[in-house]
Amino acid sequence: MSNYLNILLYVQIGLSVICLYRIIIGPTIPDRMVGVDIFGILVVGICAIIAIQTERSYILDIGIAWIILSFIGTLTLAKYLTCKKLNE
Amino acid sequence: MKGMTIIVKKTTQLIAGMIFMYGIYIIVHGHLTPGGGFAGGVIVAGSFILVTLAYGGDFLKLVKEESGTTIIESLATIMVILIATAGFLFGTRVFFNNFLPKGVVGQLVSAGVLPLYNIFVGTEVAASIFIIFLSLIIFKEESPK
Amino acid sequence: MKYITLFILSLIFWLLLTFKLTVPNIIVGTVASVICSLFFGRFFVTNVYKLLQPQRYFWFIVYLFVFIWECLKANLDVAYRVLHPAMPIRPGIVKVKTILKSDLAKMLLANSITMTPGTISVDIIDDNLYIHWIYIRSEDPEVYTGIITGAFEKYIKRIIE
Amino acid sequence: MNNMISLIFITIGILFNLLGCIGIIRLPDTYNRLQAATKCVTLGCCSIFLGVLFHFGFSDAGVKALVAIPILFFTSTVGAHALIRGTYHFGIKLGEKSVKDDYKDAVQ
Repeated sequence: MSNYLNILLYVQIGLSVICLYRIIIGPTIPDRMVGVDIFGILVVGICAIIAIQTERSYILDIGIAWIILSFIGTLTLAKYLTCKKLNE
Repeated sequence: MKGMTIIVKKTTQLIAGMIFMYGIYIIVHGHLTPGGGFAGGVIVAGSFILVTLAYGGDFLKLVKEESGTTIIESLATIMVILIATAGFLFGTRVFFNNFLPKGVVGQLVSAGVLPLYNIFVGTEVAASIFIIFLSLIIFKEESPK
Repeated sequence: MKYITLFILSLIFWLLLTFKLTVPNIIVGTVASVICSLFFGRFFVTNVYKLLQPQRYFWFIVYLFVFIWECLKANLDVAYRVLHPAMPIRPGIVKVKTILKSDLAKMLLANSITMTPGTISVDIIDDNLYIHWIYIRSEDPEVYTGIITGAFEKYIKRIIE
Repeated sequence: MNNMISLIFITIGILFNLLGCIGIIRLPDTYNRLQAATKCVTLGCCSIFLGVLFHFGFSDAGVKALVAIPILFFTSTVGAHALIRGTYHFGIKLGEKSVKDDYKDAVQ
Protein backbone atom coordinates (compact mmCIF):
# COMPACT_ATOMS: atom_id res chain seq x y z
CA MET A 1 0.00 0.00 0.00
CA SER A 2 2.52 2.58 1.17
CA ASN A 3 5.19 0.94 -0.99
CA TYR A 4 2.94 1.24 -4.04
CA LEU A 5 2.43 4.97 -3.36
CA ASN A 6 6.21 5.33 -3.04
CA ILE A 7 6.68 3.76 -6.47
CA LEU A 8 4.10 6.12 -7.98
CA LEU A 9 5.89 9.09 -6.42
CA TYR A 10 9.23 8.02 -7.91
CA VAL A 11 7.61 7.53 -11.35
CA GLN A 12 6.20 11.07 -11.22
CA ILE A 13 9.61 12.50 -10.25
CA GLY A 14 11.16 10.58 -13.14
CA LEU A 15 8.63 12.10 -15.56
CA SER A 16 9.60 15.60 -14.50
CA VAL A 17 13.25 14.68 -15.14
CA ILE A 18 12.21 13.79 -18.72
CA CYS A 19 10.85 17.33 -19.06
CA LEU A 20 14.24 18.64 -17.97
CA TYR A 21 15.68 16.78 -20.98
CA ARG A 22 13.45 18.82 -23.31
CA ILE A 23 14.39 22.04 -21.50
CA ILE A 24 18.13 21.39 -21.92
CA ILE A 25 18.21 19.85 -25.41
CA GLY A 26 15.34 21.71 -27.12
CA PRO A 27 16.54 23.16 -30.43
CA THR A 28 14.61 26.46 -30.31
CA ILE A 29 13.49 28.87 -27.59
CA PRO A 30 9.74 27.97 -27.72
CA ASP A 31 10.61 24.30 -27.20
CA ARG A 32 12.25 25.14 -23.88
CA MET A 33 9.26 27.21 -22.82
CA VAL A 34 6.92 24.28 -23.52
CA GLY A 35 9.18 22.21 -21.27
CA VAL A 36 8.98 24.80 -18.48
CA ASP A 37 5.17 24.92 -18.72
CA ILE A 38 4.76 21.14 -18.51
CA PHE A 39 7.33 20.92 -15.68
CA GLY A 40 5.22 23.34 -13.62
CA ILE A 41 2.13 21.16 -13.96
CA LEU A 42 4.00 17.95 -13.10
CA VAL A 43 5.38 19.41 -9.85
CA VAL A 44 1.79 20.05 -8.72
CA GLY A 45 1.17 16.31 -9.09
CA ILE A 46 4.22 15.58 -6.93
CA CYS A 47 2.83 17.94 -4.24
CA ALA A 48 -0.54 16.15 -4.28
CA ILE A 49 1.03 12.70 -3.87
CA ILE A 50 3.22 13.89 -0.99
CA ALA A 51 0.10 15.35 0.68
CA ILE A 52 -1.50 11.89 0.64
CA GLN A 53 1.66 10.15 1.85
CA THR A 54 2.25 12.39 4.86
CA GLU A 55 -1.47 13.08 5.66
CA ARG A 56 -0.73 16.81 5.91
CA SER A 57 -3.30 19.00 4.15
CA TYR A 58 -1.15 22.15 3.95
CA ILE A 59 1.04 20.69 1.21
CA LEU A 60 -1.93 21.18 -1.14
CA ASP A 61 -1.59 24.93 -0.43
CA ILE A 62 1.91 24.83 -1.90
CA GLY A 63 0.51 23.05 -4.96
CA ILE A 64 -2.14 25.69 -5.65
CA ALA A 65 0.39 28.50 -5.18
CA TRP A 66 2.67 26.72 -7.66
CA ILE A 67 -0.17 26.55 -10.24
CA ILE A 68 -0.79 30.31 -9.97
CA LEU A 69 2.85 31.41 -10.16
CA SER A 70 3.52 29.02 -13.06
CA PHE A 71 0.53 30.50 -14.94
CA ILE A 72 1.80 34.06 -14.55
CA GLY A 73 5.28 32.98 -15.64
CA THR A 74 3.91 31.26 -18.75
CA LEU A 75 1.92 34.36 -19.74
CA THR A 76 4.99 36.56 -19.34
CA LEU A 77 7.09 34.21 -21.50
CA ALA A 78 4.35 34.09 -24.15
CA LYS A 79 4.19 37.85 -24.24
CA TYR A 80 7.95 37.98 -24.63
CA LEU A 81 7.68 35.59 -27.60
CA THR A 82 5.24 37.81 -29.49
CA CYS A 83 7.99 40.47 -29.68
CA LYS A 84 5.92 43.14 -27.93
CA LYS A 85 6.75 45.41 -25.04
CA LEU A 86 5.36 44.20 -21.74
CA ASN A 87 3.04 47.16 -21.19
CA GLU A 88 1.14 46.92 -24.46
CA MET B 1 -7.71 47.62 -28.16
CA LYS B 2 -4.26 46.69 -26.99
CA GLY B 3 -3.35 43.73 -24.83
CA MET B 4 -3.47 40.00 -25.38
CA THR B 5 -6.30 38.05 -27.07
CA ILE B 6 -9.90 37.99 -25.90
CA ILE B 7 -9.51 34.54 -24.34
CA VAL B 8 -6.81 35.73 -21.94
CA LYS B 9 -8.81 38.87 -21.10
CA LYS B 10 -12.00 37.01 -20.22
CA THR B 11 -10.14 34.43 -18.14
CA THR B 12 -8.37 37.23 -16.29
CA GLN B 13 -11.76 38.68 -15.33
CA LEU B 14 -12.75 35.43 -13.69
CA ILE B 15 -9.45 34.42 -12.09
CA ALA B 16 -7.82 37.67 -10.83
CA GLY B 17 -10.21 37.94 -7.87
CA MET B 18 -9.60 34.32 -6.90
CA ILE B 19 -5.82 34.80 -6.99
CA PHE B 20 -6.13 37.89 -4.75
CA MET B 21 -8.27 35.99 -2.23
CA TYR B 22 -5.81 33.11 -2.22
CA GLY B 23 -2.94 35.49 -1.43
CA ILE B 24 -4.91 36.95 1.49
CA TYR B 25 -5.56 33.38 2.71
CA ILE B 26 -1.84 32.59 2.69
CA ILE B 27 -1.03 35.83 4.56
CA VAL B 28 -3.69 35.52 7.26
CA HIS B 29 -2.98 31.84 8.00
CA GLY B 30 0.77 32.51 8.17
CA HIS B 31 1.11 31.38 11.79
CA LEU B 32 -0.73 28.08 11.20
CA THR B 33 0.58 26.80 7.84
CA PRO B 34 3.73 27.34 5.76
CA GLY B 35 3.79 30.57 3.81
CA GLY B 36 3.20 33.82 5.63
CA GLY B 37 3.87 37.42 4.75
CA PHE B 38 6.40 37.04 1.99
CA ALA B 39 4.82 34.19 0.02
CA GLY B 40 1.32 35.64 0.25
CA GLY B 41 2.58 39.07 -0.75
CA VAL B 42 4.14 37.63 -3.90
CA ILE B 43 0.80 36.03 -4.89
CA VAL B 44 -1.14 39.26 -4.23
CA ALA B 45 1.34 41.14 -6.42
CA GLY B 46 0.89 38.39 -9.04
CA SER B 47 -2.80 39.21 -9.42
CA PHE B 48 -2.00 42.84 -10.29
CA ILE B 49 0.80 41.76 -12.62
CA LEU B 50 -1.69 39.44 -14.37
CA VAL B 51 -4.13 42.31 -14.98
CA THR B 52 -1.32 44.52 -16.30
CA LEU B 53 -0.12 41.77 -18.66
CA ALA B 54 -3.56 40.92 -20.01
CA TYR B 55 -5.03 44.39 -20.49
CA GLY B 56 -1.95 46.46 -21.29
CA GLY B 57 -0.52 49.51 -19.62
CA ASP B 58 -3.19 52.03 -20.57
CA PHE B 59 -5.89 50.18 -18.67
CA LEU B 60 -4.51 50.87 -15.20
CA LYS B 61 -3.01 54.36 -15.84
CA LEU B 62 0.43 53.09 -14.86
CA VAL B 63 2.09 56.30 -13.67
CA LYS B 64 -0.72 57.13 -11.26
CA GLU B 65 -0.70 53.54 -10.04
CA GLU B 66 3.02 53.73 -9.29
CA SER B 67 2.73 56.72 -6.94
CA GLY B 68 -0.19 55.01 -5.17
CA THR B 69 1.75 51.84 -4.50
CA THR B 70 4.69 53.88 -3.21
CA ILE B 71 2.44 55.48 -0.58
CA ILE B 72 1.02 52.08 0.46
CA GLU B 73 4.50 50.61 0.82
CA SER B 74 5.72 53.47 3.02
CA LEU B 75 2.65 53.23 5.25
CA ALA B 76 3.16 49.49 5.72
CA THR B 77 6.80 50.00 6.70
CA ILE B 78 5.84 52.65 9.27
CA MET B 79 3.21 50.32 10.75
CA VAL B 80 5.75 47.50 11.13
CA ILE B 81 8.13 49.87 12.99
CA LEU B 82 5.30 51.13 15.21
CA ILE B 83 4.26 47.61 16.24
CA ALA B 84 7.89 46.67 16.84
CA THR B 85 8.45 49.60 19.19
CA ALA B 86 5.07 49.29 20.90
CA GLY B 87 6.68 47.29 23.67
CA PHE B 88 8.03 50.52 25.17
CA LEU B 89 4.49 51.62 25.99
CA PHE B 90 4.01 48.60 28.23
CA GLY B 91 7.08 49.16 30.38
CA THR B 92 9.54 46.68 28.83
CA ARG B 93 12.66 47.45 26.85
CA VAL B 94 12.65 44.84 24.03
CA PHE B 95 11.81 45.08 20.39
CA PHE B 96 9.01 42.85 18.99
CA ASN B 97 7.45 42.45 22.43
CA ASN B 98 4.24 40.39 22.49
CA PHE B 99 1.64 42.47 24.35
CA LEU B 100 -1.52 40.71 23.11
CA PRO B 101 -3.03 37.55 24.68
CA LYS B 102 -1.73 34.36 23.10
CA GLY B 103 -5.01 32.48 22.58
CA VAL B 104 -5.49 28.77 21.83
CA VAL B 105 -3.05 26.92 19.58
CA GLY B 106 -4.59 26.14 16.19
CA GLN B 107 -7.26 28.86 16.11
CA LEU B 108 -7.25 31.75 13.63
CA VAL B 109 -6.94 34.45 16.30
CA SER B 110 -3.93 33.33 18.31
CA ALA B 111 -0.15 33.86 18.59
CA GLY B 112 -0.34 37.47 19.80
CA VAL B 113 1.08 40.10 17.47
CA LEU B 114 2.41 37.63 14.90
CA PRO B 115 -0.63 37.87 12.51
CA LEU B 116 -0.34 41.68 12.55
CA TYR B 117 3.31 41.44 11.49
CA ASN B 118 2.31 39.01 8.76
CA ILE B 119 -0.39 41.32 7.40
CA PHE B 120 1.86 44.39 7.21
CA VAL B 121 4.84 42.49 5.84
CA GLY B 122 2.52 41.04 3.19
CA THR B 123 1.30 44.50 2.18
CA GLU B 124 4.87 45.75 2.04
CA VAL B 125 6.09 42.86 -0.12
CA ALA B 126 3.12 43.06 -2.51
CA ALA B 127 3.56 46.80 -3.04
CA SER B 128 7.32 46.62 -3.53
CA ILE B 129 7.20 43.69 -5.99
CA PHE B 130 4.55 45.48 -8.03
CA ILE B 131 6.76 48.60 -7.99
CA ILE B 132 9.70 46.55 -9.29
CA PHE B 133 7.56 45.20 -12.16
CA LEU B 134 6.22 48.67 -13.01
CA SER B 135 9.65 50.29 -12.96
CA LEU B 136 10.98 47.55 -15.25
CA ILE B 137 8.32 48.25 -17.86
CA ILE B 138 8.07 52.06 -17.51
CA PHE B 139 11.69 53.14 -17.31
CA LYS B 140 12.72 50.92 -20.19
CA GLU B 141 11.11 53.36 -22.60
CA GLU B 142 12.72 56.48 -21.14
CA SER B 143 16.29 55.21 -20.95
CA PRO B 144 18.68 56.75 -23.55
CA LYS B 145 19.77 54.61 -26.43
CA MET C 1 -24.19 45.31 -9.23
CA LYS C 2 -20.89 43.95 -10.55
CA TYR C 3 -19.26 44.76 -7.21
CA ILE C 4 -21.91 42.90 -5.19
CA THR C 5 -21.63 39.78 -7.36
CA LEU C 6 -17.86 39.69 -7.07
CA PHE C 7 -18.18 40.20 -3.29
CA ILE C 8 -20.51 37.18 -2.93
CA LEU C 9 -18.39 34.96 -5.16
CA SER C 10 -15.21 35.89 -3.25
CA LEU C 11 -16.87 35.13 0.08
CA ILE C 12 -17.99 31.69 -1.19
CA PHE C 13 -14.43 31.01 -2.42
CA TRP C 14 -13.01 32.03 0.97
CA LEU C 15 -15.41 29.78 2.90
CA LEU C 16 -14.61 26.82 0.62
CA LEU C 17 -10.88 27.43 1.06
CA THR C 18 -10.87 27.65 4.86
CA PHE C 19 -13.84 25.29 5.53
CA LYS C 20 -14.51 26.59 9.05
CA LEU C 21 -17.62 28.45 10.19
CA THR C 22 -16.26 30.44 13.13
CA VAL C 23 -16.90 34.14 13.75
CA PRO C 24 -13.30 35.49 13.29
CA ASN C 25 -12.99 33.54 10.05
CA ILE C 26 -16.16 35.09 8.59
CA ILE C 27 -15.12 38.62 9.69
CA VAL C 28 -11.68 38.31 8.05
CA GLY C 29 -13.28 36.85 4.91
CA THR C 30 -15.77 39.70 4.65
CA VAL C 31 -13.06 42.37 4.94
CA ALA C 32 -10.89 40.60 2.34
CA SER C 33 -13.85 40.25 -0.05
CA VAL C 34 -14.66 43.96 0.23
CA ILE C 35 -11.04 44.87 -0.65
CA CYS C 36 -11.07 42.37 -3.53
CA SER C 37 -14.32 43.72 -5.02
CA LEU C 38 -13.03 47.30 -4.74
CA PHE C 39 -9.88 46.41 -6.71
CA PHE C 40 -11.23 44.03 -9.34
CA GLY C 41 -14.94 44.88 -9.58
CA ARG C 42 -14.63 47.38 -12.41
CA PHE C 43 -13.94 44.81 -15.11
CA PHE C 44 -16.02 41.86 -13.95
CA VAL C 45 -18.66 40.33 -16.27
CA THR C 46 -21.64 42.64 -16.76
CA ASN C 47 -24.78 40.52 -17.29
CA VAL C 48 -24.91 39.03 -13.82
CA TYR C 49 -28.70 38.57 -13.68
CA LYS C 50 -28.24 35.43 -15.78
CA LEU C 51 -26.78 33.70 -12.72
CA LEU C 52 -30.27 33.58 -11.19
CA GLN C 53 -31.94 31.50 -13.90
CA PRO C 54 -32.02 27.83 -12.84
CA GLN C 55 -32.28 26.18 -16.27
CA ARG C 56 -28.74 27.40 -17.10
CA TYR C 57 -27.34 25.28 -14.24
CA PHE C 58 -29.13 22.20 -15.61
CA TRP C 59 -27.58 22.70 -19.06
CA PHE C 60 -24.22 23.32 -17.40
CA ILE C 61 -24.33 19.88 -15.74
CA VAL C 62 -25.28 18.23 -19.06
CA TYR C 63 -22.43 20.12 -20.73
CA LEU C 64 -20.02 18.90 -18.03
CA PHE C 65 -20.73 15.23 -18.83
CA VAL C 66 -20.42 15.82 -22.61
CA PHE C 67 -17.15 17.60 -21.97
CA ILE C 68 -15.66 14.81 -19.81
CA TRP C 69 -16.57 12.22 -22.48
CA GLU C 70 -14.94 14.30 -25.25
CA CYS C 71 -11.88 14.88 -23.06
CA LEU C 72 -11.34 11.15 -22.50
CA LYS C 73 -11.69 10.54 -26.26
CA ALA C 74 -9.11 13.28 -26.85
CA ASN C 75 -6.56 11.60 -24.65
CA LEU C 76 -7.04 8.13 -26.14
CA ASP C 77 -6.70 9.66 -29.63
CA VAL C 78 -3.46 11.44 -28.74
CA ALA C 79 -2.19 8.27 -27.04
CA TYR C 80 -2.78 6.29 -30.23
CA ARG C 81 -0.86 8.83 -32.32
CA VAL C 82 2.03 9.03 -29.86
CA LEU C 83 2.50 5.30 -29.34
CA HIS C 84 2.12 4.25 -33.01
CA PRO C 85 5.57 3.54 -34.50
CA ALA C 86 4.92 5.47 -37.72
CA MET C 87 3.23 8.46 -35.99
CA PRO C 88 0.20 9.07 -38.28
CA ILE C 89 0.01 12.87 -38.00
CA ARG C 90 -1.14 15.40 -40.62
CA PRO C 91 -1.06 18.78 -38.87
CA GLY C 92 -2.24 22.17 -40.07
CA ILE C 93 -4.12 25.33 -39.09
CA VAL C 94 -7.77 25.64 -40.16
CA LYS C 95 -10.27 28.51 -39.95
CA VAL C 96 -13.64 27.87 -38.28
CA LYS C 97 -16.60 30.28 -38.15
CA THR C 98 -18.67 30.30 -34.98
CA ILE C 99 -22.27 31.41 -34.37
CA LEU C 100 -21.70 32.53 -30.76
CA LYS C 101 -21.87 36.28 -30.14
CA SER C 102 -20.81 37.18 -26.59
CA ASP C 103 -17.17 37.25 -25.51
CA LEU C 104 -17.61 34.93 -22.53
CA ALA C 105 -19.20 32.25 -24.72
CA LYS C 106 -16.33 32.50 -27.19
CA MET C 107 -13.84 32.10 -24.33
CA LEU C 108 -15.60 28.97 -23.06
CA LEU C 109 -15.77 27.52 -26.59
CA ALA C 110 -12.07 28.15 -27.19
CA ASN C 111 -11.13 26.57 -23.86
CA SER C 112 -13.27 23.52 -24.64
CA ILE C 113 -11.73 23.15 -28.09
CA THR C 114 -8.28 23.14 -26.52
CA MET C 115 -9.19 19.97 -24.61
CA THR C 116 -10.88 18.00 -27.47
CA PRO C 117 -9.42 15.46 -29.97
CA GLY C 118 -6.14 16.84 -31.23
CA THR C 119 -7.17 20.49 -31.53
CA ILE C 120 -5.81 23.64 -29.90
CA SER C 121 -7.02 27.19 -30.52
CA VAL C 122 -4.37 29.58 -31.84
CA ASP C 123 -6.18 32.90 -32.22
CA ILE C 124 -9.63 34.46 -32.31
CA ILE C 125 -10.40 37.36 -34.64
CA ASP C 126 -14.02 38.61 -34.66
CA ASP C 127 -16.10 35.51 -35.45
CA ASN C 128 -13.30 33.32 -36.76
CA LEU C 129 -11.41 30.79 -34.68
CA TYR C 130 -8.01 29.65 -35.94
CA ILE C 131 -7.33 26.09 -34.82
CA HIS C 132 -4.25 23.90 -35.00
CA TRP C 133 -5.32 20.34 -35.76
CA ILE C 134 -3.05 17.31 -35.38
CA TYR C 135 -4.82 15.18 -38.03
CA ILE C 136 -6.90 17.00 -40.66
CA ARG C 137 -9.69 14.60 -41.61
CA SER C 138 -11.23 16.47 -44.56
CA GLU C 139 -10.64 19.52 -46.71
CA ASP C 140 -14.25 20.72 -46.78
CA PRO C 141 -14.97 23.71 -44.45
CA GLU C 142 -18.55 22.58 -43.69
CA VAL C 143 -17.44 19.13 -42.57
CA TYR C 144 -14.62 20.15 -40.27
CA THR C 145 -16.67 22.95 -38.72
CA GLY C 146 -19.21 20.29 -37.75
CA ILE C 147 -16.54 17.98 -36.38
CA ILE C 148 -14.78 20.60 -34.25
CA THR C 149 -17.49 22.83 -32.80
CA GLY C 150 -20.64 20.75 -33.27
CA ALA C 151 -20.50 18.98 -29.92
CA PHE C 152 -20.26 22.08 -27.76
CA GLU C 153 -21.88 25.00 -29.55
CA LYS C 154 -25.52 24.20 -28.81
CA TYR C 155 -24.92 23.63 -25.09
CA ILE C 156 -22.83 26.78 -24.67
CA LYS C 157 -25.54 28.77 -26.49
CA ARG C 158 -28.07 27.54 -23.92
CA ILE C 159 -25.76 28.15 -20.95
CA ILE C 160 -24.55 31.68 -21.59
CA GLU C 161 -26.60 33.43 -24.27
CA MET D 1 -12.35 1.11 0.13
CA ASN D 2 -11.75 4.83 -0.38
CA ASN D 3 -8.03 4.16 -0.39
CA MET D 4 -8.41 1.68 -3.25
CA ILE D 5 -10.46 4.15 -5.35
CA SER D 6 -7.93 6.92 -4.75
CA LEU D 7 -5.02 4.64 -5.72
CA ILE D 8 -6.84 3.70 -8.95
CA PHE D 9 -7.39 7.37 -9.83
CA ILE D 10 -3.74 8.24 -9.11
CA THR D 11 -2.52 5.33 -11.24
CA ILE D 12 -4.70 6.45 -14.18
CA GLY D 13 -3.37 9.99 -13.76
CA ILE D 14 0.25 8.86 -13.82
CA LEU D 15 -0.41 6.78 -16.95
CA PHE D 16 -1.72 9.92 -18.70
CA ASN D 17 1.31 11.88 -17.49
CA LEU D 18 3.54 9.14 -18.94
CA LEU D 19 1.80 9.46 -22.32
CA GLY D 20 2.30 13.22 -22.26
CA CYS D 21 6.00 12.87 -21.52
CA ILE D 22 6.46 10.31 -24.33
CA GLY D 23 4.72 12.79 -26.62
CA ILE D 24 6.99 15.64 -25.59
CA ILE D 25 10.02 13.53 -26.49
CA ARG D 26 8.84 11.85 -29.73
CA LEU D 27 6.77 14.35 -31.71
CA PRO D 28 8.55 16.31 -34.43
CA ASP D 29 7.79 20.04 -34.03
CA THR D 30 6.83 22.55 -31.33
CA TYR D 31 3.10 22.75 -32.13
CA ASN D 32 2.55 18.99 -31.93
CA ARG D 33 4.57 18.75 -28.73
CA LEU D 34 2.36 21.39 -27.13
CA GLN D 35 -0.73 19.50 -28.34
CA ALA D 36 0.16 16.19 -26.75
CA ALA D 37 1.73 17.52 -23.60
CA THR D 38 -0.94 20.00 -22.51
CA LYS D 39 -3.93 17.69 -22.88
CA CYS D 40 -2.44 14.58 -21.31
CA VAL D 41 -0.67 16.28 -18.40
CA THR D 42 -3.66 18.46 -17.49
CA LEU D 43 -6.05 15.50 -17.43
CA GLY D 44 -3.51 13.45 -15.48
CA CYS D 45 -3.11 16.05 -12.75
CA CYS D 46 -6.90 16.53 -12.52
CA SER D 47 -7.16 12.78 -11.99
CA ILE D 48 -4.52 12.88 -9.24
CA PHE D 49 -6.50 15.63 -7.48
CA LEU D 50 -9.65 13.47 -7.73
CA GLY D 51 -7.68 10.74 -6.00
CA VAL D 52 -6.75 13.18 -3.21
CA LEU D 53 -10.44 14.11 -2.88
CA PHE D 54 -11.43 10.44 -2.43
CA HIS D 55 -8.63 9.82 0.08
CA PHE D 56 -9.43 12.70 2.43
CA GLY D 57 -13.22 12.62 2.03
CA PHE D 58 -15.29 15.79 2.33
CA SER D 59 -13.00 17.58 4.80
CA ASP D 60 -10.89 20.73 4.46
CA ALA D 61 -8.16 19.01 2.44
CA GLY D 62 -10.69 17.34 0.12
CA VAL D 63 -12.46 20.64 -0.60
CA LYS D 64 -9.09 22.26 -1.26
CA ALA D 65 -8.36 19.61 -3.90
CA LEU D 66 -11.81 20.22 -5.40
CA VAL D 67 -11.07 23.96 -5.63
CA ALA D 68 -7.73 23.24 -7.31
CA ILE D 69 -9.29 21.39 -10.28
CA PRO D 70 -11.02 24.34 -12.08
CA ILE D 71 -8.03 26.61 -11.38
CA LEU D 72 -5.70 24.03 -12.96
CA PHE D 73 -8.02 23.57 -15.95
CA PHE D 74 -8.38 27.29 -16.78
CA THR D 75 -4.73 28.20 -16.20
CA SER D 76 -3.24 25.36 -18.24
CA THR D 77 -5.53 25.80 -21.25
CA VAL D 78 -5.04 29.56 -21.37
CA GLY D 79 -1.30 29.13 -20.92
CA ALA D 80 -1.16 26.70 -23.85
CA HIS D 81 -3.18 29.09 -26.04
CA ALA D 82 -0.91 32.05 -25.27
CA LEU D 83 2.22 29.95 -25.78
CA ILE D 84 1.18 28.60 -29.20
CA ARG D 85 0.20 32.09 -30.42
CA GLY D 86 3.56 33.41 -29.23
CA THR D 87 5.34 30.58 -31.03
CA TYR D 88 3.64 31.47 -34.32
CA HIS D 89 4.49 35.16 -33.98
CA PHE D 90 8.07 34.35 -33.00
CA GLY D 91 8.62 33.00 -36.51
CA ILE D 92 8.74 29.22 -36.03
CA LYS D 93 7.41 27.56 -39.21
CA LEU D 94 4.92 24.69 -39.16
CA GLY D 95 6.51 21.24 -39.45
CA GLU D 96 7.34 19.43 -42.69
CA LYS D 97 4.33 17.13 -42.55
CA SER D 98 1.76 19.94 -42.29
CA VAL D 99 -0.73 20.35 -45.12
CA LYS D 100 -2.65 23.57 -44.51
CA ASP D 101 -2.09 27.05 -43.03
CA ASP D 102 -5.05 29.45 -42.96
CA TYR D 103 -3.57 31.68 -40.26
CA LYS D 104 -0.86 33.10 -42.55
CA ASP D 105 -3.33 35.39 -44.33
CA ALA D 106 -4.82 36.70 -41.11
CA VAL D 107 -1.50 37.77 -39.61
CA GLN D 108 -0.64 40.22 -42.39
